[in-house]
Amino acid sequence: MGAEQAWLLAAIPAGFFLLLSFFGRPMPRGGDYFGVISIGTSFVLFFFVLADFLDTPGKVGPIVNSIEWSNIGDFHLRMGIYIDPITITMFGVVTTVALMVNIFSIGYMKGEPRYYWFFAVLQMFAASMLMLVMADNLLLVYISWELVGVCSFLLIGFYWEKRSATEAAKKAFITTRVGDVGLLIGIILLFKATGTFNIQEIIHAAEAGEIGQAYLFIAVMAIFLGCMGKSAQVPFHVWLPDAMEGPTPVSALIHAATMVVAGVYLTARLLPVFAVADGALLVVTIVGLTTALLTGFMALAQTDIKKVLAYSTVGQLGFMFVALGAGNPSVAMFHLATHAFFKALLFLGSGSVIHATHHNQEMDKLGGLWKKMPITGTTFFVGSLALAGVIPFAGFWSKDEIFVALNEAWGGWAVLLLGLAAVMTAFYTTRLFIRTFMGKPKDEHVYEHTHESGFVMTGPLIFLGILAAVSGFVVFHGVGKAIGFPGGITEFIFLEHHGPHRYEMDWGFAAGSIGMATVGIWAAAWMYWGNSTRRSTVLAEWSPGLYDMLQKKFYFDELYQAAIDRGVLGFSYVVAWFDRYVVNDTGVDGSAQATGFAGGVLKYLQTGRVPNYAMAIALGVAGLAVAGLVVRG
Amino acid sequence: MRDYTIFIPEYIAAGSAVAIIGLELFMPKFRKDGLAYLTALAAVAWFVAGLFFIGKDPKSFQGLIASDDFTTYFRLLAAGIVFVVALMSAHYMRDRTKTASEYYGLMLVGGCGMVYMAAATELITAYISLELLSFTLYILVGYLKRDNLSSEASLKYILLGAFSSAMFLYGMSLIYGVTGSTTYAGIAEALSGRESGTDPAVIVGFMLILAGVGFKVSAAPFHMWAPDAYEGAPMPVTAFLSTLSKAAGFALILRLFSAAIVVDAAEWRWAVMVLAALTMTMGNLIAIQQKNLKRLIAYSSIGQVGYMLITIAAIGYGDPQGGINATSGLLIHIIGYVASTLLFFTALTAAYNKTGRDDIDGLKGLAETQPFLALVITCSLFSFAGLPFFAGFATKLFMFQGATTSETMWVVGLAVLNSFISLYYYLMIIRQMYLYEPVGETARWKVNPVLGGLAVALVLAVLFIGMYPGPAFTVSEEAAKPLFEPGVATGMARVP
Amino acid sequence: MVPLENYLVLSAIVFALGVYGVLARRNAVLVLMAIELMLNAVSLNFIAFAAYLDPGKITGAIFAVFIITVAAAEVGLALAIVIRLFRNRATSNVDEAAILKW
Amino acid sequence: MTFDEGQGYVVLATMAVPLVAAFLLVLVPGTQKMWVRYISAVTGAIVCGLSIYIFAAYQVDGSHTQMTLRWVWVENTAFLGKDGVTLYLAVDGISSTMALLTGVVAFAGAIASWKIEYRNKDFYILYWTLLAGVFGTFFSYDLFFFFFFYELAVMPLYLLIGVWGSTRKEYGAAKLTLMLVGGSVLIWIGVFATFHEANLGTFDLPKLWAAGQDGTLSPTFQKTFFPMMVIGCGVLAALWPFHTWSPDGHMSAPTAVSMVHAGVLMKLGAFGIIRLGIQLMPEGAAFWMPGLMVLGVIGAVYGATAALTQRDMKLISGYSSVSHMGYVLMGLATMNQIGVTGAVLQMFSHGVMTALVFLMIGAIYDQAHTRDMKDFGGVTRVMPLWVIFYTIAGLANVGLPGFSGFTAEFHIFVGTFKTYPVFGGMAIFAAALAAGYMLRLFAIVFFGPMSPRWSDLKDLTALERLSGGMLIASIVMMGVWWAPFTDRISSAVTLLPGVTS
Repeated sequence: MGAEQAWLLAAIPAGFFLLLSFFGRPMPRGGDYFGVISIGTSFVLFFFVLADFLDTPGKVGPIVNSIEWSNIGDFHLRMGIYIDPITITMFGVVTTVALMVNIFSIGYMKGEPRYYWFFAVLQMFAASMLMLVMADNLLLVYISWELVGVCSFLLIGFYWEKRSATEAAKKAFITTRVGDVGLLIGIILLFKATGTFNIQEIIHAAEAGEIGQAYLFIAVMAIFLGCMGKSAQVPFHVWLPDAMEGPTPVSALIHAATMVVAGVYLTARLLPVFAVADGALLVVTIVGLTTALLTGFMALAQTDIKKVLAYSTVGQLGFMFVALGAGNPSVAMFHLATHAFFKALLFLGSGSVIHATHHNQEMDKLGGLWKKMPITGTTFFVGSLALAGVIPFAGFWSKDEIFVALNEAWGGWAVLLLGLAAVMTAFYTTRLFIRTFMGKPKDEHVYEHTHESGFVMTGPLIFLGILAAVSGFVVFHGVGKAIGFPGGITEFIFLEHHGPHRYEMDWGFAAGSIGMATVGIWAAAWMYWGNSTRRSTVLAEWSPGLYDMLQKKFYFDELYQAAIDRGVLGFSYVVAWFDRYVVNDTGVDGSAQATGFAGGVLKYLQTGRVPNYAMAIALGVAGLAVAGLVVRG
Repeated sequence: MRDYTIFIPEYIAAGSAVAIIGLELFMPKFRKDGLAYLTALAAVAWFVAGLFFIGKDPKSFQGLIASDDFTTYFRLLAAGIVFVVALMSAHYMRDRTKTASEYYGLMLVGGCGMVYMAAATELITAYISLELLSFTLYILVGYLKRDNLSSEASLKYILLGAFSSAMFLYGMSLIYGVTGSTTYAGIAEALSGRESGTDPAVIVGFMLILAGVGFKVSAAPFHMWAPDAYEGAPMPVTAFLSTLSKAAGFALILRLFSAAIVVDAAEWRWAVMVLAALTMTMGNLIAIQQKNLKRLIAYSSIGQVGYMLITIAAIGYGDPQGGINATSGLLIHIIGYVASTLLFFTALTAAYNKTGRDDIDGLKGLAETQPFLALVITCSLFSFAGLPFFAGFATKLFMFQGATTSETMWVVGLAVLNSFISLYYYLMIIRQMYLYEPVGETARWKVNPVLGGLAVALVLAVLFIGMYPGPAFTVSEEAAKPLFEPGVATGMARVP
Repeated sequence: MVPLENYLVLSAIVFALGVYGVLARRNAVLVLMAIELMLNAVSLNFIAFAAYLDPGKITGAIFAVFIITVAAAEVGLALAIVIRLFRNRATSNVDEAAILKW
Repeated sequence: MTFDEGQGYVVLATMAVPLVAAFLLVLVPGTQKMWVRYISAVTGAIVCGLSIYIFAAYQVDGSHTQMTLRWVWVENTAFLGKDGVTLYLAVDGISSTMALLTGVVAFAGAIASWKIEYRNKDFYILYWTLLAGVFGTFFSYDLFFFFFFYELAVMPLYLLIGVWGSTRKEYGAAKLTLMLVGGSVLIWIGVFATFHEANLGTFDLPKLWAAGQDGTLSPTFQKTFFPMMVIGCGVLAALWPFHTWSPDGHMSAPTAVSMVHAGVLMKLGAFGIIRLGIQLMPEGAAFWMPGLMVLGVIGAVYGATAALTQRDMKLISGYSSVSHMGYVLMGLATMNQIGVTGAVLQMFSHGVMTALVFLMIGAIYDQAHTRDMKDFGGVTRVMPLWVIFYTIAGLANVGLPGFSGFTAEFHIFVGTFKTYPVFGGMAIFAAALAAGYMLRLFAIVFFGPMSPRWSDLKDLTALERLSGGMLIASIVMMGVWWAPFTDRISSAVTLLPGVTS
């Protein structure tokens, strides 16, 4: 199979989605094996595509395949696929994580209602996500973008009997939708300027300077708005923690590894355009930095395992945007991939914990679980190290690269800020791990009933654990070469005019990175090791206000709620009132009533008395005659 | 030349009238509904006789009365109306009066009056035929002697009728004074021969004439007798009033205005337009507030008169071709309007014979107890409102189109707006029939077969005209043409 | 010879009086009388015009004859109706014959 | 008889079959309720089949108007010259699409009304009369018959809503009927004026269009009467601020009537704007289109905003119809190919998805006798299929890719951005609000804990599944593979005067 047929990667899960959603219910075990088969096929096909891609003459040249979709006059719309290293990377990430999550879910979701439906939507998601990353035009990107959003909506709201799940799903969809307004505007603005939706043509046009600076900036920022929404960047970050209401495998797949990185992907894809627009990259950097910092703070005070991970995800996405802001898509994609593996691992690990403890995800009730769940504990430990950025785990390499790129692009101040975020990452990761797996159990009852999960769940954990440990090494030229790439990741993914760039270890930055990780880990260990209640509440005691603010996540939710209630809904009430009472009752019914009223008044002219009638005749004649004499006389 | 043959159809009608009155005189026990059927038979004979005059060369009787397609049109119309109203009256009158022969006889005579109003080409003849029709109507309206409302209606009608015919006469006298002639041809010749400049006597004369004919067709502000007379009159007479009397009024107006005074159209066309606007607005606005069906239809028909008057104004504004356009529009609408009105009253009479109520609430739940009548009434109301499938749509559209000139455009717009207002009160009636449960007896009842058959025939007619207006329109055009061609109708070469 | 205008003015005055009578009188019979006045004014007009303007000098006179005839019939009919009303309601006041209104 | 003439009879049949059905039903005794249903179902199937044929057989590369049938009705009489009034039926790309819409919705509505027990004979008579009017309007190339059928489509609504409706039905029915007829008042006036001004003695639309384009209808005239035509038609298309019949009327109307009304009838208004506005008075259109654009945008934003806080499910759909028809008007007002094509796409899209929404609301209202969202919750437990259908309709409403709503809105947005970027942005914002009100409805009605009061609600019946399935098929077809639609529509749009590429 050639890479031109890569659309099969998306088509196969889509087909299985139809199969499962129509016929899944009566199938034995809800057809969960079809889920694995479906994604498994895509996973296998991915290697064919990869092989073919690497085999193509001229090596990393993009592969294009498109067909005409519709014609309106001279507006020709073509839909197709565009395969380049970024796409390949995303293929790898998506198919791998999706496969793991599918397998994991067989164990995790066992016995849930609507079991088949869960797998059906997973297939739908995989199909849309794969389509998103291979689309050659922004329209198809937008289509897939919305479809993954809907899958996310459906899966967050999977436990729809719970109000909170429903509300979270709604919030996720609407929040991203607000960003999508920008995305669609941006896409159409670019179309207006270039007359095409094709990404490559747009990039060429932008680089050729065919689009005015201000116009381009607005268009790019509009698109970036969509990316921010999808990737939960401040101030759109509020939906992602709430999205943890969904089943944990979903959090792993959609809200950590794949869908939320769509924003990063799209920005990376359009980075040449961003680069042309003055100031766009600075905005990207600032948004990324702000997000990384703020969510770092927010994660500090969370007690829900998944919420901590959610904030961490947002923060890591911020890291990726910082990388993009530095004009370096290869690093961003690198971090995207490593993050996908270790964060999926962490989520699945936490899923394993939650499953084992019968849906308990409060750190305050857990603790000491390593003994009970050795595999989960170990893999979680690996994942935590990767997230904290401990050498030589995957997260270290990618994060280190970001610092290097950032320094090159914007200088020291940015590095310092991001460093602070990195410290906090290490801190809350350690805190999470210690409070969940170490120390003494805080709730004996929960502890008693805990047991290690079956292989169907631990297997994916182990696989991802390995990836989390080693996937960082692809940064090295030799490693990349060994598995068939032209070289390390930065030699594989690059912007055309930047050219490939061979990785060199920068020991200064590496030392800094190690230091930051150490500081964070040490601080957390100091506070939480050994159930020391005195130390763990040190912040709360020192400044209750600050602690409260952290716990309330800087009041973003409250602010938004107020804005929606007072602003949008208030406006809606005003409009509805206006429509009822002004337009309808006064305007429409009013004119009807006025007509009726006129009739009611006029009818009293009809007094029933002959002299009055005669008077009317006489006056009529007189009036006509006088008017006639005046007009004509 | 005195060609008495041109009156043969009217001989039949009038002769039948005498015969019917005589029949009851000599056979007082004769079935009262039988009289109605005899009248209908006479009307058929009248109609058939009239058919022979279609397309014949126009003839004139001493320059007083013209027999041409225009006359024939109204001849057939009169026969048709008398036929339907006579059948409609059969049970109604049988149940309410001891003697009915005068009723039917007068109806035939009134029909003759209408024919002569259409045929008259001279003022005295026009006046006499107008009074011939009016007198029969005065009596018919008050025919239910012991009925308070009937006699009150009759009194009002005759007092105001006499008053307005005095106005009419005064106007005629002024025109006679200016032109020295009472024939339409003479008037037209004299008016066109005048030196330039406007004669106040002409203006005042025109306005008085307008008041006279306006009264006849119940144009505002000369309309006030109509609602009272309609409400007080026996139900079939209301039908007679709203169809035959209106059509007759327009017949007179058309011939008089297009043949005699069109040459001075600038003096009266604006006034007709104003009257049209006033009439339709008054009629429709007040109709909204009515509770009694007959009264409501009175106002509704006043509204219709408003629409029709626009065509008269359009004749004043147009060239001969424009006149033909407007007149054929008016004539086809008269067909549609007459058919719909007769349909409505046929159904209403049937309902009234059963329920004895003529207010809107009396129709409550009719769709349950008598779905056929409800359907028929709905058809007729939709036709009034000008909704498609029914005669009203096509005829009103053609009429307005014919009446559209640059000057009358605004009244046409107002008319369309008014016909929209009218839909509201038609819906009020439909609402009573379909949306509410019947009060009291809910069992289904049967419609008298004569009325039922009549209703079916009229529905078919209304549908036919509505869906395929071609034939009716051709007839109307043929009837309109004589008015605008030099010849008998005008008695002279047309003055540009 | 008396000028035409005199007849016309007289006729107009009589007509106006008639109109006034119709408007002001409440008794149906008196209203009828007023209408007769109006008709007489019209007849006067016709005859005057016929005498002064019409070369044939006859049409107006014929018209007047017809008016008189019709008026007679009209009054006869109207009186019958007034009597009818009087029988039903014991009044001939036109203001009281006002059940039909609005 | 050429092939095209033969196809003309297909067009005639599509319009006439509902009429024949209505006539047949008059003859069927009212007590034979099943016969009434069978006749209606068969009629629906035939009509649907014929309309699919019309859509499929339309030659994209062929001449502008196809399947022509001309019968002279009245000519050479008074003001009518040659071809004065002709029964001139034909289709172009736009009307073939609309015919498909009507056929599908008509069939869906006919079988959705299966459960009507109360005087179902009368119901179906009126229903088929209405549809004959709709088809006739879409096919008419003669101004007289255009208007004839236009009015015919409005006429039965009063009784359909008044007798078989719910919730303040008298008020809703009267308001809806009066407002719609009030709109047609303006069209009447426009018709008279046009006929008079063109002075051709014919109601033949192509000739009048030619007159409009070659200046026989003077620019002043066009500028004067264009607003009349557009507002007149616009009332039916829920043009702001003449839209208030939409929420109330839909709230009152029975299921099938809501389906047909929102699904098809509102499209007549927009179709009228194309036929009597853009094609008849291009100069007027060029002058007034910015105004229509403003009203369209207001409608789009306003409808969506007002829908955010409604509680009655039908009111939400009523207001969302206002919003979506606002998009249609915007698309028309862009006067460029993509925008106008998008407008017609949206007409189709809104038609099928709103019909589906109303079908679903009807399905639950018949059992629960309430439409207040706050009464519901967790309905998914008892009516999963219902929820899925509704969700699809809702997501199409929101403009989700893969469903027809996106295809249409996307084209409209692109078209709007070409000339009015700011308005385009506002429209996209309104589309985000759509997500707000739809998801609010989902969250409240479908999800959450279920009240035991609803534990015996039944899921969709087989007929409702069939009916909804057809609509969903149309929604998905347009959402995924829209070339058949855009090909047909744009082949006609290209030839509209004043439309830029």
